[in-house]
This record gives sequence, C-alpha cells and structure tokens, in this order.
Amino acid sequence: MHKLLTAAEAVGRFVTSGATVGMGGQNINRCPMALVHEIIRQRVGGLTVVGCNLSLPLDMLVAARLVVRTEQGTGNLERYGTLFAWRRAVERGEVTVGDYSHLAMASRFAAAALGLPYLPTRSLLGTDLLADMVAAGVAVESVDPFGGRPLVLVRALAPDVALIHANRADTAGNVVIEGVTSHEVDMVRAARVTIVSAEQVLPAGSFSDRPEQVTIPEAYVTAVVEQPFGAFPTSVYRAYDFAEAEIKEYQGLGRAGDEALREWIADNLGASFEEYLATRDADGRLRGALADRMRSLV
Amino acid sequence: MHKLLTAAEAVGRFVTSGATVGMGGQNINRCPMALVHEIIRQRVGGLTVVGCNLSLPLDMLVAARLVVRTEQGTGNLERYGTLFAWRRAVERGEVTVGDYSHLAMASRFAAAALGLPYLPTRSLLGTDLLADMVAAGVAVESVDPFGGRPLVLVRALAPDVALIHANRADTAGNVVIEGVTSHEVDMVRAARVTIVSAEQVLPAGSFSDRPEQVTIPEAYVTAVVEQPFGAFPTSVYRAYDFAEAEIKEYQGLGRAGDEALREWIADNLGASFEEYLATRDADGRLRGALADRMRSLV
Amino acid sequence: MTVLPRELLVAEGARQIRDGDLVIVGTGLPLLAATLAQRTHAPGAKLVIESGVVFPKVVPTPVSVVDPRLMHGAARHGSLFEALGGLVQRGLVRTGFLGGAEIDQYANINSTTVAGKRLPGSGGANDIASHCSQVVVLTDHERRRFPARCGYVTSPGFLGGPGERAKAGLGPLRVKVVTDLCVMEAEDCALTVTALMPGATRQAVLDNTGFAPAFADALETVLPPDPEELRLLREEIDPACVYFPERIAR
Amino acid sequence: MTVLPRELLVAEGARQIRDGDLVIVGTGLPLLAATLAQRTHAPGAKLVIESGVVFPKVVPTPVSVVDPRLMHGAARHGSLFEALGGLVQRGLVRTGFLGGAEIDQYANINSTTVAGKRLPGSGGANDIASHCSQVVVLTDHERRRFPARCGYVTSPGFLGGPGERAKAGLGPLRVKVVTDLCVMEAEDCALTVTALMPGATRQAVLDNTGFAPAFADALETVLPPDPEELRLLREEIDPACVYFPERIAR
Repeated sequence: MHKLLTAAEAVGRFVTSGATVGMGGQNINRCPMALVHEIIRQRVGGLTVVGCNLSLPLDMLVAARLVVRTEQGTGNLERYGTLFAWRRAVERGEVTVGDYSHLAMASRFAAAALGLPYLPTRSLLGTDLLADMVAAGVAVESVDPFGGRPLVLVRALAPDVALIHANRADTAGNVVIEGVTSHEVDMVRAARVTIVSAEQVLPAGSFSDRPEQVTIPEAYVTAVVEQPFGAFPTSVYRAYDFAEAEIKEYQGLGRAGDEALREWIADNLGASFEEYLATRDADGRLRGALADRMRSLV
Repeated sequence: MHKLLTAAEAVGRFVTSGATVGMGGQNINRCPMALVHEIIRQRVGGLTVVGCNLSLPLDMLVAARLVVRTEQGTGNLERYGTLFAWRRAVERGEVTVGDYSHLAMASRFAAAALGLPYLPTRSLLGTDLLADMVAAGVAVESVDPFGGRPLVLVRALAPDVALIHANRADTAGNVVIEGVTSHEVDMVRAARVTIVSAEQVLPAGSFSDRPEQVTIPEAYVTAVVEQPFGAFPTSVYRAYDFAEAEIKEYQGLGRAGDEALREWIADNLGASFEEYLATRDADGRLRGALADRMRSLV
Repeated sequence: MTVLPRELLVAEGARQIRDGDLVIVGTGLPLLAATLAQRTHAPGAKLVIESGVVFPKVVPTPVSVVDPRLMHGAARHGSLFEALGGLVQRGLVRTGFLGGAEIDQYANINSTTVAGKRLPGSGGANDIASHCSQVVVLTDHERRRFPARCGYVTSPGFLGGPGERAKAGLGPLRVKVVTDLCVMEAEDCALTVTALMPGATRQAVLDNTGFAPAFADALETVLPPDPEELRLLREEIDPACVYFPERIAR
Repeated sequence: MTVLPRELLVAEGARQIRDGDLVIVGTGLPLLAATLAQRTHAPGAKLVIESGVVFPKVVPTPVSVVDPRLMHGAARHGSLFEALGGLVQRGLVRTGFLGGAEIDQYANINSTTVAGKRLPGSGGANDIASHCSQVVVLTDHERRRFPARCGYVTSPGFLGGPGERAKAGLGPLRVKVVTDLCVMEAEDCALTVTALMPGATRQAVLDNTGFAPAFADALETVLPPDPEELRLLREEIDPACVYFPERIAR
C-alpha cells in the first residue's frame, strides 16, 4: 500500500481537533518539526501532547494556543533552558500537566504497544510523583504476588496519532531511524495512527534486503511524508547537527513572551516547510554546515 | 574488557551443574550447538533448560542424561518431528516440564530483563495451560485495576546462564544477529551470565560506527567464543542454510532410541567442535553447499 | 486434473483470508494456504510469523518458522515478543492458523498431551487463539482428533460453551475447521458443519467425529480450486512437493 | 594554576566513580565528571545515557542526552526503555548523577515544582534514584536549594527518614552531594557534612543550608584536582568552555 502523502495531506487527514498526539523526538534531536508546523498552519487545536522529553515542538504548539494538556517525563531544552510558553501556560492554568518519570512514560507506551492495560514498574515508590499519578487514576500501588514487594502499575497510553521524524522510510511505511530512538518505537506501536516524516522516502521494499535494520515495520505506519531537513532546527543522527543559533533565538523570544513567539510563527512558518527553510536559510549554507558538522561527529 | 574464550573455557567457567540454562536459537535456526556439545563433553548435568521453542540442543542434552527439567513453549523440530529423547524422558518421568505459551515465555524473559517480578499477559485465560502454571506458582490470575478485565501475571525468569550463537561479536561482547531473534535478546538481558558463540569475532569496537545494528550490547555478555559453523546443522541467516540430511539422520537415531543417540554422540562429538565438523564434513563440501544455498535465499 | 483431498484443504483454507488481512501462520498446509491467498484473491494480505518475521515474501518451501525461506524479503526481522506481543496480543492480527492433536466440539485445542503421550506444547497457539478474531484449523478428519472435550485445553476456543470465552476475559472469536471431509464453523457455540467436501457425506463426518456436530440447514459443497490455483500450488508454492508427498507418488 | 570552584566540584564528582562502574549521567558537570573519571582513575567505567546510548565514547562537548557528541562510538544506540528499564531498573547501573531544584535533609529531590513555578519534571531522575545504589548530586550550595523537606518529592532519597526507603519497597542507596562548599553524605539517614571544599567553613555551610546538617567528626578537606586532571578538563573534556563560561571570562 502506498502511504506517501504531503505533510498538509497527512495532518489534514489524521490529526483531529482534541486528539492525543504522541510526540516523537527528544530535546534537540529528531523532533517532527515539519509535521508540527503543519498542525500550526492548519490550526488543529485542543490537543493533548504526550511524550517522554517534550521540547521545541510542544512549546511551539503551546505558543500557538493549540494545547490543553501534556503528559511527559520532562518539558525542557536542557542547556537551552525551560520551555517558556509551556511553563507560562501551565503556571496560568491554561495547560494541565500529568507528570511521570521517563521510565513510567516508556512503560505506558510499551504496555499499549503490547496490548496490555498496564505495565508494572519499581520506580516511583514513596514519592509525590506517585501520589499524583494515583490521584489521577493512571497508577495503582500494588504488591508483587510472587515476592511480596511493593510495585507500581502504570496505565497504558495509546496516542490517537503519533508523529515522528526518521532518517528514511519506504512508501509502504517501513522506517529506518539512526541513533537512539528514545520512546518512539513503543509509542508508534501503541498509537492508533502514525505519521512519519523522513529525510528520504524510497520505493516500497527498499529495506527488505536488511529487515533487521528496519526500526519500525509498515504494520504500524499510516502515512509517510518526505521532508529533507524535516527536523530542523533539531538534529538527525548521521544527517545533520542541531542548529544552536536557531534554538537560542527561539528561546530568546520565548523568554520575551508568547506574543513574540506568535509573531515569529506568523513571520516564519510560511505556506510550507520548504518555505520556512528558505526563510531561515535562503542559500542553504546553514543546512550545509549542519550536515558537514554531523559528518565530523559520527 | 576482553571476553574471548574457547568454548571449553567458557563452559568450564560459567555453566555449572544444576544451572538453569537459557537456550538460544529456535528449531532449525541458530542453535548454539558448539556450546551445547561442550556441555556434553564436560558432562555438566542436572540442568534445567529453558527457552521458547527447544529443539536439537535440548534433545542432545537429554539423550546425554544432563537434563532434569525443561520450561518452554514447544519442544519439537516442526517438519522433522518430535524430540524423541526428550519426549521419552518426559513420558518416563525423568525430565519434568513446565509448559507455557511462547508469549508467556517471552514475557517471563522480558520481565526479568526489565528488573520486574512479572509481566501481565492476556493470553492463557480459561485454559488448562494456565491452571497448571498457577498450580506451579509461576502464574497468578489477576484483574486489571484500570479496566476490570481478567489478566494473567507470569513470573519473571532469569536463567543462570544464557547460550546463544550469533553472526558476529566483538571481543568486548557486542553481538550482531541477522534474521529473527526469537526470544534471545530478552533472555540474554535477563540472564546472570551469557556466553555467545559467533561465526566471527572482531576486535572490540568493530561495530561502534553503527551502534543501532548491535543486537545485544556488551553490558549483557560475559564470554565470547569464535566458532565458524557453530550452529551446524542448524542455520545462521545470511551465513548458511540448515543441513537437512544431518537433522534427519539425528531424528532417525532419535526414533530408534536413546542408546542410538548416545552412540552417535560418542562417535561424533570428538574433542572439539572443529573435530566434530571434520567428522561430519571432512572436505568442507557440505558446509560450502550450505553457505551457497543461503546466498541463493537472501 | 484430479484434485487431491489436501489440495482442497489448502484451497478452502486460502479462502478464509480476506484481502488486507494480517495473518499469523506457521509452516505446512496453512502457510501454503496463506501464500495461495496472497497470489490470488488477497494480494494485500500480510503474514506474521511467530519467530519475529513481519510481512515476508515467502520463497518455496519453508519447513520451519525460522526457515530462511520464510524470512525472505520481510518488512522486519524482529523477535517473538514483537510478533506475539506487539502484533497478536496488540490486536492487529485478524486471522491465525492453528493445528493440534485434538480439537473439541467447542473448538478448544490440545497440543500438550494426549493419553500420557507428550506432544510439542502450545508454542504460539494459545496466544493466537486468545487474541485473533478468526482461527482457522486445517486438519485430517479423524475421530480421535475430534473428541467431545479435549483431555487438555492448550488453546481456548469457546471453553465450556457459550459465554465462557467472554467470562474468562477473552475477546470474540470465529473458528473455521477445514478437514478432508467438511468445513465446521463456530462463533461462541459448538462446531457446526456448514459445508461438505466434494464426495463426502454427513454419515462419513458423523462416523469420524467424536461428538455429534449439528449440520447447517443450507449445507454447501466446498468448491475445488480452479486450474490457476492448482497450478500456483503445484508449480510455484510447493513445487518440490515438500508438503504433498502424495503428488510425487502419483 | 587557580582552580575554579566548579572545577573542584567536577573533580570531586569524578572521584565517586569506581573503575568498572556503570554510570548513568546526563549532560553538564556530571558528564564532565564522568568523562574525567574515565580518563583518569576509572578507564573501565562505562556510561549509560537515558535516551538509549549504551557505553559511548564522548566527544566534546554534549549539551543534551541526544547530542550526537554523546552518541559517538557507542556500544549500542537503543531506546529509553532499554536504558532505564533494561539497565537501570534491571539493577546493572551502580551510580547515577542527578540534579534538581531542591534536595532536602533526607536527600529527596524536587525537580517538578517550587512555589508555583513549573520545573522540567522528573525525566529519568526518579528512576535513577529508585534503582541505582549510589546517587551523586553536583550543585551550587544555595540555601533555597537545601530545604529541610522538599515541597514536592520527585525522586526518592530516604523519604521521611531512616527505614522509610525499604518500607516503600526501594533498595538501599548511598547519596553523595558535592557543592561548592562541601561534601555531604547519607545512607538511610540525614545528610552529614563529611568534607569541606578548600577555604569553605562550617559556618558558610550552615548559613547556606535550610536545615542543620551534622558534621562528621573527622571532617576532611576536598583535594583539588591535580594538574593533569585540570588539563584534561580544560583542554580535552570541555575545551570550548561550554560549561565553564567563567573560564572564558578570566
């Protein structure tokens, strides 16, 4: 089955208002920026965004006023600071938050990926984090019936739609990711629908001579979008480094306020991700430099 | 850390009498024959052998009177029939058996691999298989506290020592497997000790330019043994096909009786796996043909 | 062109697969049936193999779930946990093919032990019968294979009878048993004969079944494979007669 | 050669790593400490990164747990579930480095919320504090960072006091907090000051701590890094002063 769509088509068909969106990427790596831009262009709102570390794409969606809730392990950009729009929206009570440990979130996705209602974990015990999860009905304190020790059961989480950006995909939906995969594989296997954008889309069956190297098989993938530099300004392992100046500029605006971020969005996103890339890097030199730098690092 | 040992050294150091042995491979693929032969040579007995599908290596160990118990999803060789020595030993009551579904066994290994006392499954419900597991104390009937539906908790299983055969390893213990991995990755991550035999052992770090392609990282591997054709007469994907005539000959002897199998073991195993290979395939033509046939299949 | 009884079995097995189905299958006649379906009416059907092979392009003729012929051209080579947990238990695989030493009137299957004789065990069968919504069994029709109640229930059909599957926590299931005598079907009830193989009689079915199956009012006759199906089966899917030694004998 | 306070912090952090340890670490000073340990007394120490990087050979200077500089030369690029489940929860990682907005007298850590201010959240911190047997915290010594009791316990130290960790079902833990003033340690008890940084006083520690820590009888003074350690840190581990802007200023 041929699954190749444009970002506009894929988001238009599969990301609906009020959806729970499983966000791929982590921090400054492989965030599905092209797909997130398209959600902003199409103004799909009322979203619950879930992931492990949520970073730039979440903050942009929050600044665009499209998010009502997040569930995650962390919301930040590590060295580049907090997510300013998210933090403000949370502190103003406009966005509600479910807090988890990373392992708890990974376990929730894994449970749904395996068709299970929960997975146990020995994390969380004794903490306020657990108390909040229990109060929210997403965790239960339990006892291991075999050894008698305390244990926490964390509820499965199946996103309505998962968004990831990958190195390569074929038109049947087989996906190859290089570098770490964070929480993405189980999140995709858990999700009802998955949209994958990729640096390069190849004919169906292009990976079938090395099926071990397929990170996610087509069984879990609904739509494939080809978008070179589709994670910009975040990195794609072996393809390009992250664009530090771009991230710092965004964070500078974030610090200034939501209005500054919305202006940046209005001024930069344009009609397509290609247009956005052309706005930020007209002559392609930045992209070339990021690709060169990645080559020097791997 | 340099982990390269001979099969004799690795088995001598790490496979102890009475151990629970996690058996790699499945059916006619990638069974750790060189390591199992060495266990027979060294007469390490009282073993509990666990895996998903147990096949040739189990039957040989049973014929050699080294096994007291097995836990598995299936014991057979599919088209090549039952495991005759195992079946007879079970029917005579000399080997006790714990029966599981494949998913239940995989879940037990996964639980131990994650440091958990159990994993839930929605398999097994309503069956005699479950009743037997509950009676044996390795499963508990439970109810999902979130949705209220019945659920089975299967107890974690951590082998004392896992044995697998791989395409390649480096001397640090990083392992690359081609083709399917059956239950092996979680079994190895669960085990206290793992011995890996490989078609080829390379210097430490040989895979570090493509870490995504490392099936099992060195963190889980205790010893590495180099043994070309170390899975013979079973197959290694992209290296060689299985040797049907060898398997049929073994099964013919198995049908005849344990004594016939023990004679075959005494006559064929020799002092080393190389000697065994030379006995079965003096001029290497069989091995060449199996490698050729695999090349025609991938 | 005479059609062998087991060729009929395979052809009728193939018909249980819809285009676009995900199908979990082992080797033997079920794999031949699934491959035949892919080559005829169900080109979009995809195979999952318990060992971790996702969506292979089978080349003739695999004899094991880890046969390189069954790993060929796959979408992914993964693990048993991925196949049986991430696809089957996850609910993405509609149809499963099963075998077994015994299948009883409520479509429960025994592959563990019969009369003190040790059998191979469940393997993925229990998982498939627990999570797929359609189970197909291809088997010779022998009285000892069809007891009223299995001596040991390895894989669940409808357990003790209507409603028991749901009570145990299992999802709905449709079972189709195809034998060399007939087709039996059940959905939360006892197996009912819905079709006869060409030339088979009700009496032959009754004589060779350990319980007394009901017969559908409109009892159909199974259609033989058409010439192209037979050609595919004989020339392309199992050209070496690995699973059809009787074809060599002729 | 003047040693900067934060260079001392890193050097003392490095000393908490034994040769052969598996260490889970994020970025910033802890990663510099871990890398320094690998280059000096602990060449056999191995790093695990929560994002799924197993045993990397770090190149300067990663700013994120998914920075390509931190994926370089790894044994495996896997998943978060593999790192935090398959290694940390599995019990194979002895030492974890943690940060946080607050750490209280019983070494509990808050990285979720302080006085209505939203912080990043747990990330892997709760998992590391739950499963490692040694936790090391490198932090500036500010009074607001050391309350008697965290306003919110994100990651468990010794919870309400002795015995509570075991009662909650958590394994034993040893905590070492290294600040620009002192080293504090605890093992199922409140943090005790066991060493002072060169030039720091007991009074300075008391003035800048929100609880009154005990002081060990034999209070030691932290040794400054030797010249080779300093050279490694400045020239090889963080040559661009990514985490030492104060070095550029000088």
